Amino acid sequence: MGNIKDFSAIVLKKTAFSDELFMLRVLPEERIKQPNPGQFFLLKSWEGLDPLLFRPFAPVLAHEDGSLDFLIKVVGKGTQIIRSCMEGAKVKLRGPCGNSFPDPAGQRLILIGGAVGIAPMVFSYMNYEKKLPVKLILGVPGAGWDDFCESDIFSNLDLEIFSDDGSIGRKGTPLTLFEKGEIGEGDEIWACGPIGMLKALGTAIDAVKENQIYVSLEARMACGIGGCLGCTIPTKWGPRRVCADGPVFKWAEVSWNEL
Amino acid sequence: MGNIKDFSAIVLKKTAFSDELFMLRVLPEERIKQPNPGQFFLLKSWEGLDPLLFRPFAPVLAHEDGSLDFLIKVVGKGTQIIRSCMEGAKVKLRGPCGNSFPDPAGQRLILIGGAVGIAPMVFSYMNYEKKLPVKLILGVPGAGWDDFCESDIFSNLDLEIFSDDGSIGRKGTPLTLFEKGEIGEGDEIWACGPIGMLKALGTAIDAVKENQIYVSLEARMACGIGGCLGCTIPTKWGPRRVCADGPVFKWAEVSWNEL
Amino acid sequence: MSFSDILGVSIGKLMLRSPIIIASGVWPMEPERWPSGIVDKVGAICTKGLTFSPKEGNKGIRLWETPCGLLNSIGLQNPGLESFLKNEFQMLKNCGCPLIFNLAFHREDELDLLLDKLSSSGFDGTVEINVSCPNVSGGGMAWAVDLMSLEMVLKKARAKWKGDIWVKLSPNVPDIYDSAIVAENCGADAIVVANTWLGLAIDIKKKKPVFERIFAGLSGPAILPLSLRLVWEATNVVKIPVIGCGGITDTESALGMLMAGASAIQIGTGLLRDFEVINKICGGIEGYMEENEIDSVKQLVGLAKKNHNIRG
Amino acid sequence: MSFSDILGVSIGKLMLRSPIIIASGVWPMEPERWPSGIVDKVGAICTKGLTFSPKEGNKGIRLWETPCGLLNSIGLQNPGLESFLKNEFQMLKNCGCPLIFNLAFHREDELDLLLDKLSSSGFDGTVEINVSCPNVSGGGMAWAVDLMSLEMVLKKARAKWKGDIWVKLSPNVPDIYDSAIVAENCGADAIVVANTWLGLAIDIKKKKPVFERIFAGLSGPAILPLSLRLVWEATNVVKIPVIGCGGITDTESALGMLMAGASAIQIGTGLLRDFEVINKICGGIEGYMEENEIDSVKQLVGLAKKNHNIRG
Ligand SMILES: Cc1cc2nc3c(=O)[nH]c(=O)nc-3n(C[C@H](O)[C@H](O)[C@H](O)COP(=O)(O)OP(=O)(O)OC[C@H]3O[C@@H](n4cnc5c(N)ncnc54)[C@H](O)[C@@H]3O)c2cc1C
Ligand SMILES: Cc1cc2nc3c(=O)[nH]c(=O)nc-3n(C[C@H](O)[C@H](O)[C@H](O)COP(=O)(O)OP(=O)(O)OC[C@H]3O[C@@H](n4cnc5c(N)ncnc54)[C@H](O)[C@@H]3O)c2cc1C
Ligand SMILES: Cc1cc2nc3c(=O)[nH]c(=O)nc-3n(C[C@H](O)[C@H](O)[C@H](O)COP(=O)(O)O)c2cc1C
Ligand SMILES: Cc1cc2nc3c(=O)[nH]c(=O)nc-3n(C[C@H](O)[C@H](O)[C@H](O)COP(=O)(O)O)c2cc1C
Ligand code: FES
Ligand code: FES
Repeated sequence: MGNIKDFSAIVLKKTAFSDELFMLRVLPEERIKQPNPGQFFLLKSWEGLDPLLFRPFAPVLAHEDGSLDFLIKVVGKGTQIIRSCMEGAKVKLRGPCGNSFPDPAGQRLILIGGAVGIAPMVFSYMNYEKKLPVKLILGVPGAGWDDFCESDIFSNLDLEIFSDDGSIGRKGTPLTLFEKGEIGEGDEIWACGPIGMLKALGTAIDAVKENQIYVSLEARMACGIGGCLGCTIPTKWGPRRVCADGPVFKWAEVSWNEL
Repeated sequence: MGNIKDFSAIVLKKTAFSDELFMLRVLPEERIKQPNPGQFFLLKSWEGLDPLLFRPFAPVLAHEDGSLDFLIKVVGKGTQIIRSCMEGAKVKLRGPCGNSFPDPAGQRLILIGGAVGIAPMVFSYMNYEKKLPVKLILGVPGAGWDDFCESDIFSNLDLEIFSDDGSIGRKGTPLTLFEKGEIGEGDEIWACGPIGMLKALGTAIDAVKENQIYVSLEARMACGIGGCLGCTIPTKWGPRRVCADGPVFKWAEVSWNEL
Repeated sequence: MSFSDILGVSIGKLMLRSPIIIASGVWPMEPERWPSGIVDKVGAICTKGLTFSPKEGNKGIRLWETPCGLLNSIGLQNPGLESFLKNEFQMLKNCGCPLIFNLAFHREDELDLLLDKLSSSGFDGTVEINVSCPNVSGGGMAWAVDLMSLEMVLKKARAKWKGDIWVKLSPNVPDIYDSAIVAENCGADAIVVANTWLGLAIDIKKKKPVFERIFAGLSGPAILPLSLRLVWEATNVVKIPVIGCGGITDTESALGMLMAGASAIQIGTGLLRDFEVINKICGGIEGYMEENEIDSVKQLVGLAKKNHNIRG
Repeated sequence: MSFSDILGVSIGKLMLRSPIIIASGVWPMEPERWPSGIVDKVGAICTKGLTFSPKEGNKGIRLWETPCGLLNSIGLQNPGLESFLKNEFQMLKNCGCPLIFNLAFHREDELDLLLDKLSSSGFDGTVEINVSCPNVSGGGMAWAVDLMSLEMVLKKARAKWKGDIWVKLSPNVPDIYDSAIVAENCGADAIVVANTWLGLAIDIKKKKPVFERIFAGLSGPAILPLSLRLVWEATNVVKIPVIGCGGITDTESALGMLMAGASAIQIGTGLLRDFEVINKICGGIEGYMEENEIDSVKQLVGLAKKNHNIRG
């Protein structure tokens, strides 16, 4: 039997970084299996039947008291409703879903997050920082992301920020780093973020072997446990489920041109 | 053009009287027309499309600052969601809807509320207590209604309570009063509550002319402004809209046997 | 550019200041009841379904909510065309936008009588022939389902009526192609796709169907994907304008309906849920057009069909 | 009384411990992925739609939410019956409740091949013949829509298959009466009413249909009133058990479906939304029966039909 289940949680804290970006700390009302780096949860904050389904989010942090932090960007109906939920409110979760990043084989771990794709990267950082050198690279659009980039999530982390408009950190995207040769042999790369960025990864970094690059992908989901076959992405081995065979895939096995 | 409109309001206070009964104080975010006794509002506290429609409720009190009190019994999906909404939350209203009680022609006003049907009766009481003698009669099932019956809504009102199980006030229903001849000629009666109670009114009180009895009725509603013809009740003049021709009807014009 | 340069559409002889039409049966026929500001951007208003003789409508429960939907069994309650012309119409005719007469009938000759009465009142505008009401027996929807009788009544109506004819089709048909083509061939100026879907609700407390007539008509956002499909199908086979109806509640659904091929849109249940919906949608469409550098709402019509084969 | 005395039903030769069946295509075929405690009260589980050859399913977006509904265009992705029998089935056969083989086919002879392979594997239980998948071309739903070919394939299947045959009908048909009667006449042991409804979604950002195949199948609570109506209609014309499917998400909808005439119920989308839904419904039905002094769930079947003419 799987470890995944539907459970309730209480919203302990909501922190707004901007109109469109906030963090939600929720405390499960029952014991759940702790997530591994790369795993995610399905979440909803509404009663009623519309929206119909949970929304997938990867935790940023798991705290000692069992609470989980989620970083959420408002993009549509579901995330809008989640934003309006207040401290003390009840939410529903399903998880922990998905595979996870395998233990790193490289000598250094480079974690790259594009926008909210940073969530599972911070989680991975916390998990591995004691075991090997880890570097966190965050790419953001710029304006509107200041408060988030300066938040205490990142205090004491080896973090480098890039922004498209140059308003925060260095100008450019995380890929800029590769062009400059600051990443190379022996490095293992995990990344999560916009498809364009992930796709470019494999070609941008000649020095890193393709099978030392892992990406965490997104797809629309219904069940989250591999049942509905709704969340597949094309791979070298045919369609694979993001929720069950992923969300973490080797860069080299994804059929990027069909995505 | 009508005075009815859709507007937002903020929940100022939620008071629970029992698991199934609570009061909501909401403050409209814009100027609205003040309701008259008997008028009601449509209310919803959810985003999303399910439940689809507003729910009708009659205000208990209108305060000086423009806020309105609603007394709500949890019966289904909509009222369940409303119960879960927290102070500070935003709700949507439509109103004020419906006709209202005409100025009383009798020498004394007897206001009878069955369960949550008490809401528009308290409202009417406040409106008329300075103009003529008013007596408020509340009938409740009993257990679970204690906190409500003892609440300060009723302080300083001429109130008599009946409960089915005798646990609060006198045992029996408001109709008991009539059997005992405590109500008679010159009295005008307004009532709101379960259909059975309202129907029995006209026959229970020989001494009161049928056209001195007014009732406020309920029906499922969609528009609240007389457009959809979904909320009709049978009357001597054919189907009439509870939301526009009512909710207040003369007892004598309702076709009780077809209801 | 003015509001109606951007949002204006024409359907047959009618020029509408916006593509948003209030569907039949949801809006009061007494303008004094209209909340202010709600119909300012409306392209046209359909009357409540009108019959020759007054009708009291159905008994028992008339409305029942379903998930994201509304079942109704009103049963065409209306004062009859004659009384409507004498009373409601006198106020409605100055309401600021075209009024579409939604006509319903049981027997074939009733439609004749309705059209005669309407012409003799001096009205020569647009009628919406309702062959799709599921809530009355021996008539209503039956007309759209039987293609032969549909053809017969529409031909007769066409011969008689000089103004525009819209035909409001039923979704409860074997397939929409046939009835759409019949309507076009009979000279309809537009078709409305579609009316409510036949549904059922059970009252588990009473252990019986909610409605006295058992089945009722399903409207509202629940049916949106179904009406979008019907509009896509209908616009594949007819050249006359198709007016999309069923489940529109916001800008996104309205834009989807236009892109699926609808030349204009009717809103019923969406308005019951939110009086501001028409203003919101008109504003939303304008915003979308600006962002996407589209000058006229007409360019949105059928856009998704053109783009279907483009990758990405 | 034990749980299954109260909730047990039988459909053909099958005895189910509860009337709640997991519909095809929503539940993992790897029992090790099942959250614990979720299937304990399930009456039976339908397999994902199986074809003779493996299928990769459809490309592009496969899921799209609509108001209270879900459009899917999976396209019958499956490993093929042979591989399924060798792998998934080995684990599934011990899952604690009957497994129903949902079989899909494009050409007529494929169903023959499927049934042959299935018998030769030793399985002689219940098959659910899927003549209603809207998400594949040249097959699927086409079978249910054309009554002649429906009759042909069902007759052949009946001649070949010794176990029970359920036929999963399409709601996308002129009317359910005809296909229900054909299925009964061909010797089906039960019919499933119904599968997903043909719908459309438009992606207004991309200005084109969401799905590569344009149309997709609508499931979920949005369609509940429509499937209730179909079940009511189907149970008017056939004597074999009708299994209700479409939009069940809670006790109330499940009870409504039974009272409308369904002998058992399938749940798809409702389970995606809430893993606890089956436990909740079984508990809810038990509670309802106790309150209403009903001993066996069988007494609920068709209750609303019996009560329809009772006033009040
Ligand atoms: C494994 C995984 C982890 C994720 N982690 C995060 C995270 O930590 N923080 C964050 O802000 N977002 C994350 N996302 C994306 C997030 O799930 C979507 O932004 C969200 O579902 C949008 O919901 P909506 O109702 O606001 O948008 P709508 O567009 O209204 O949603 C409509 C439907 O599409 C789905 N959908 C829309 N966008 C996406 C998307 N990008 N990925 C998957 N489904 C989508 C929704 O779930 C819903 O079913 C993650 C997605 C996946 C698959
Ligand atoms: C004019 C008027 C004034 C009212 N005032 C009050 C009040 O002050 N306090 C209070 O607690 N209740 C009042 N009611 C009843 C209240 O509207 C219903 O209890 C409520 O709508 C139930 O909603 P639900 O979603 O919880 O129930 P559900 O049964 O889930 O609702 C399903 C649908 O039926 C409708 N419905 C169900 N019961 C009723 C009913 N009794 N009357 C009208 N529609 C109903 C709902 O609005 C909804 O559309 C009033 C009703 C009317 C018509
Ligand atoms: C309460 C109600 C009454 C209706 N009355 C009529 C009518 O009289 N004539 C008609 O053609 N359609 C009638 N309809 C159907 C609507 O005009 C519209 O076609 C249908 O509701 C689908 O659109 P919607 O989902 O936007 O509501 C009615 C619908 C509702 C909800
Ligand atoms: C993701 C998904 C996949 C499905 N796959 C199949 C299938 O393979 N075979 C089949 O007969 N039905 C399939 N269906 C239809 C369901 O079994 C069910 O008939 C339909 O969804 C209506 O029921 P519901 O509203 O409870 O989901 C699928 C439905 C969904 C949502
Ligand atoms: S979400 Fe159902 S298989 Fe992935
Ligand atoms: S609720 Fe629409 S007419 Fe009363």
